Amino acid sequence: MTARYLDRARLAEACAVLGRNLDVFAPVQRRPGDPPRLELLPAAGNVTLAPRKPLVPLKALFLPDCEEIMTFRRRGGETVVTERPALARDRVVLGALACDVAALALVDRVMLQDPPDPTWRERRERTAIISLACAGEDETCCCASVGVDPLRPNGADAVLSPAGDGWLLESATEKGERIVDALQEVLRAPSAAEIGTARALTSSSRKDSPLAGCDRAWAEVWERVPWQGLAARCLGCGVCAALCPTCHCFEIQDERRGNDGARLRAWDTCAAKQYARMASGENPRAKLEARIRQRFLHKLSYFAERYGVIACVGCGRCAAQCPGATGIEEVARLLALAEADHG
Amino acid sequence: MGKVRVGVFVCHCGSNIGGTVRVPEVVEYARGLPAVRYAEHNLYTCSDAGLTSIKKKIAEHGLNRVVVASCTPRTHEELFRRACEEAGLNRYLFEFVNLREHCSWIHMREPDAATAKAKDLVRMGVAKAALLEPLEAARAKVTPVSLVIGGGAAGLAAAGALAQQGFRVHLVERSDRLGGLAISLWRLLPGDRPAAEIVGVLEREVKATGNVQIHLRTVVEDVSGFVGAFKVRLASPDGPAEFEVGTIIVATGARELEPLGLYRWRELEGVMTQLELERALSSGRTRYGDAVFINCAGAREPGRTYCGRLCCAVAIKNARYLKESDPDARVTVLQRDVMAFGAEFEGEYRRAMEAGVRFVRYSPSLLPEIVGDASVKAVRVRHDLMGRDIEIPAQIVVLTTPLASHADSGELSRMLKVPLDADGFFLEAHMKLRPVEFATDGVFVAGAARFPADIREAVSQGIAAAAKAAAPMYAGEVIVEATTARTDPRACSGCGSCEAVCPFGAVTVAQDAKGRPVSSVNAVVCKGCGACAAACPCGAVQQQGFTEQQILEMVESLAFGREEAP
Amino acid sequence: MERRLREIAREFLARPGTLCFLGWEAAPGERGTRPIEIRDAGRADLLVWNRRCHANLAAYLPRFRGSQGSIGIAVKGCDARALRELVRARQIERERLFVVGVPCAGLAGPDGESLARRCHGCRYPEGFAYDATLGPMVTPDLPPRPTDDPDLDAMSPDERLRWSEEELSRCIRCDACRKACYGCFCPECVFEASRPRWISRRDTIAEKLFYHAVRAYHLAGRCVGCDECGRACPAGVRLDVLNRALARHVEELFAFSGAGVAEGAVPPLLAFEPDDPEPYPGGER
Amino acid sequence: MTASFEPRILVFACNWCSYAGADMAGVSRFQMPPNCRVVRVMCSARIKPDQILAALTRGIDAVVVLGCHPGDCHYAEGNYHTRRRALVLDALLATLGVEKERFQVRWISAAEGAKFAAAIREVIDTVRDLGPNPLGRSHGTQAS
Repeated sequence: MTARYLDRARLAEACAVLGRNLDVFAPVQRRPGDPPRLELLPAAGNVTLAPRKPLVPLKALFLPDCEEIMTFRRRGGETVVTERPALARDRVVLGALACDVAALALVDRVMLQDPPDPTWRERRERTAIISLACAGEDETCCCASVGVDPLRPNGADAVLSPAGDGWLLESATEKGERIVDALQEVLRAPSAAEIGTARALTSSSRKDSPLAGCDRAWAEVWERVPWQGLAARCLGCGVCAALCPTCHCFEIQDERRGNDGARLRAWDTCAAKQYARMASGENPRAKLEARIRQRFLHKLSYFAERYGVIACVGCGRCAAQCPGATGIEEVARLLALAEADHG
Repeated sequence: MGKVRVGVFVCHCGSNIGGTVRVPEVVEYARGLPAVRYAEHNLYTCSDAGLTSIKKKIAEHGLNRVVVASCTPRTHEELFRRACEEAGLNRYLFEFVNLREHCSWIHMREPDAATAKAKDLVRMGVAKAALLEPLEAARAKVTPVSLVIGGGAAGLAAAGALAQQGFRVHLVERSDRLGGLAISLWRLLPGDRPAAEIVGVLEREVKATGNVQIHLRTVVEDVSGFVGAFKVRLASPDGPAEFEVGTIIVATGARELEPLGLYRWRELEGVMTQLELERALSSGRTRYGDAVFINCAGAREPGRTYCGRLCCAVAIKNARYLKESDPDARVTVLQRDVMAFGAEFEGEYRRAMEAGVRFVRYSPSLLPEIVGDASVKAVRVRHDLMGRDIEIPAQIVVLTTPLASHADSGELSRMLKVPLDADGFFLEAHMKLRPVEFATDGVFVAGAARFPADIREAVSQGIAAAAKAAAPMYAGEVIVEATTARTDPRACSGCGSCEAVCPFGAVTVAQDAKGRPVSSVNAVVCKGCGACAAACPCGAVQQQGFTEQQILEMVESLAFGREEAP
Repeated sequence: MERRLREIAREFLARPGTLCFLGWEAAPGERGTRPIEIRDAGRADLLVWNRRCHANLAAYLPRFRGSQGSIGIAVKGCDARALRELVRARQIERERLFVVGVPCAGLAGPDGESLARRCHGCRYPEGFAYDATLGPMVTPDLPPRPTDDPDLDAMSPDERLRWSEEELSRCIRCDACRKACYGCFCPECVFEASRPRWISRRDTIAEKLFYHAVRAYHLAGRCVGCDECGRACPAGVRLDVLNRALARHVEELFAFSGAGVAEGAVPPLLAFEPDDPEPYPGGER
Repeated sequence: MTASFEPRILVFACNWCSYAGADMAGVSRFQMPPNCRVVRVMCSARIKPDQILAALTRGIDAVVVLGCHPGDCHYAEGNYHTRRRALVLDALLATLGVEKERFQVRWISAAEGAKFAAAIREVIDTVRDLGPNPLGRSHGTQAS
């Protein structure tokens, strides 16, 4: 699969070309200083292909914050039910970063195991991912510590590597190849220099995070982690879960308004107080520290026990956004400490 | 309760509704609504036929919610609720939809629009009905004993009226004798009879009943509880007393304002208040020489803006008497303007002038001055009409001050949770419609405690308050509105917003077993206005019959319920 | 000052019957500081005080309802206002608290240099009884409002609506603003309740408008302007603009001193005056 | 489009004064456009601004709260609270850019049938001129 080159000047054009037959999603910046958002083009704001994590992770294009699974309308005593229609067109995502792409593979393990989640599967199968080689965004980035290659993202159908005033575009899969073909009219052959720069790219993503080698059962250790201390500065705001690329819990709500209604699937999180509350009103995780422990141990211990990998891609969103400045890295550190004290 | 089964009864009201709204169409529409198991229309749903049909269908179709779409709940709700009750359904599982006053009568020329609106209204009613819950009205036993605070004319009249009806009464008077302000008076208008004589009649009547326990030199120390069961604690030299009463009448009266710092009162010999003059007159002294009365002393001025109402009449009465008993004496009344209401007082005013009392107007901007060193010599005043100062010789100056509220009325108002007005007088529930009642059930007011009243008013108000107080004591119990507020302790943060806005002191926040603050509502005291429910940020406090969910459901039913776009 | 803070905390924790001391510690990396709950005097040296001590520690107090032992807490001007409100709303007993006043001349904005938005127009609480202070607790002289604030008053209703819809459309409904707010201490928020379900999970502007409008109303006269909601918001929604505007209106309407500013002042929505202004002049009889 | 636009208006009326005033309007056969739906509550103080905001964000074109005249409240103080809440809600809606005509409070006594009719006609006319509630427009439209 040969490498092609996309000039920055032709980016908009490229999006338009893809838009002819595909729904195109790309990082869009609404106003300066904003974190980009992955939005369906055309969208208000400029498409910015930069190594900046979108506010809401790529996951949301496959498991949206809230979506209708079916709708029901009551008419003269009759109730009419309509299932969610299939995607109208195939989709392509431009500029996804390695961390978010790697996260999809983690969620796949849950969503695609038998019986697979039809919505997730359809969107995964019908979405091509053109990711952007990432030099590492900020101090909280540590994807390199958890086996993610920020420059050659696993699971991407093609990769854009910044070089000169544009990007080197290399396909990695059939799907990616088809995208490159579709784009031929706006692409050109790269110069040797451009190939050189792209190949020479390096990433600042840390490799020394305590998250490295964290993927195992922590059962005998976790009791000794000072969860209370974490809880003491946790506001329970749940922003960590809202921004996490691997969180995938959802709830099903039947929402009736007047005579119409819909069955909604919406994100839910174990960071929320109501999450574990039962119909009886009992709540095994009424305490904040219990919820924090659940959330982090699910990623670092339970998920690892079940699937052999931790449910964290080191994107650092939780650490960067937490009002209490706590992140999953710190929890991993505390686990390691607890283990050290232990033996 | 099991599955919700709503029955809808739409009324033609002859042609009142049916003449505009296409009732059968509305019924057909109602049949299609969620949870509706049965719908019909009646020529007159309120007729025997209609009511019988409601009861019959409740049984036939196992209906557990009833919606009647007809006229206004203000006239017919009770009727339909009773019908539900007779069919074994809790009366609060009924919802009223107004298709007449609120639809057919106000859209008479628009049958289509009126019919569409009727569908909306019925749909909203059904939406709420589906969420109705059975309620029970709280009942509270009423102790047939009353506490009357104040042994003046109003208090005596109230105590007497209650006692004559066979109720036991505790009459509390803080001085050492009954009669209040009146006994220090000399003669009373209208009719000009000795005050003592009139008060004596009231006192004898009270004692004759044998039902009144009189507590002299006694004050109310604490009151708790609510209508039917107030716990009262009294304090007196012979020790404290505690007992329970069903109702309370406040008849604490008022006091003559002491004109401290005004017109050299208590500084010059011969300057006295009306009350001091009345005492002197009672003691038999009749001749005083030249006299000047100064009206509105300490009244209708910044800080005490009200008119004492009665003071003018008092001055008129006493001025005339001084003139008649000493025709050579010059008697002058300095006034800002004369308030002699009613035929009698106006008559007294005329008689006084005929007797030779002079009435001179002064202006509040130039107050009269007293001339004299050790004792009064004269009064200098700017004569309004002549526009120059005149000096009126005088041996005595009588200051006409208004009645004022007792300094300590605040304590009692806090104890009883009833309000005072800006001048410290007690404030009734509604100045026109509920003149002797407080918003707080079981507590009433009579006489000058409310506002300066002459003896005739004091007595009639006392009797009125007694009549109001007697009602719940005859009934033996109070049945309170069931649509009261209720707190869900698990959802409550104890922030106290509910407590802050309750006008009746029905909501209190207290620590629970875990030491957390939690609000709770006393259903007997609660009047079901719902102010607390609206103040509660998280919906922990709900007004039964008007819950957050019921109201929101109606809103959404209107917003989203339409079959066709509006 | 930092040393003094540590001493005070150490002395406090050494007393019998104390539960913990709430202060700030250095956060890892570039995050500045973060809250810390110290239970043994030995760790008092972790405490720091600087322009990046943004966290309003009063927000942590309601969780101590029903527990035992006295609590030490360091407060800036805004935190003290919040604390006073919490005491009024019975969320914590003043007697349980050992309040250490920290003179704050204005916190750092995101860039570390500029003045934090929340600090514009700061007003220290009046007559607040601190148990100890690190210096005179007086309102610093700070500009009334951020220069980059949109001037809502100058906009037409239509422009304002476009502004608020644009602003609120950025919200991702993560709920962080609410949960970060000192004043949102209800055991179950209306937005969490299922009977009735006030708000839909649907990602529409209408739902977001409803959410933020109800939130603002519930805090009217109670919002102390600490802007912890703004700090918690990952989407950078300008909640501070909405909060500041409403607070100003409420203060003007009812001659209200401001939430937590004056001792004993009641939030205007919990009281009334018979001669309050008429919402609709001419609406009277 | 606003020409053919007919607003949907929600009216909350207190049982003792305003609802009776509305009845009086009916008894007097005062005719008015059919755009209003009256919901009865015992006191205007029962109305929680959350409910008004819910109505407006769910697309109702205007909400009117009717209560007894200040000083005449059956519950002594209810409408004083209504008035304060209304003033704050007004300020909030103004801040958000919602036209103030979309939320109104009026004092209607049991005797003021004519005033009720006049108020309702006035509200309907103003809101018809305003056009559909923009919050309703944004209802259902996906944000971001």
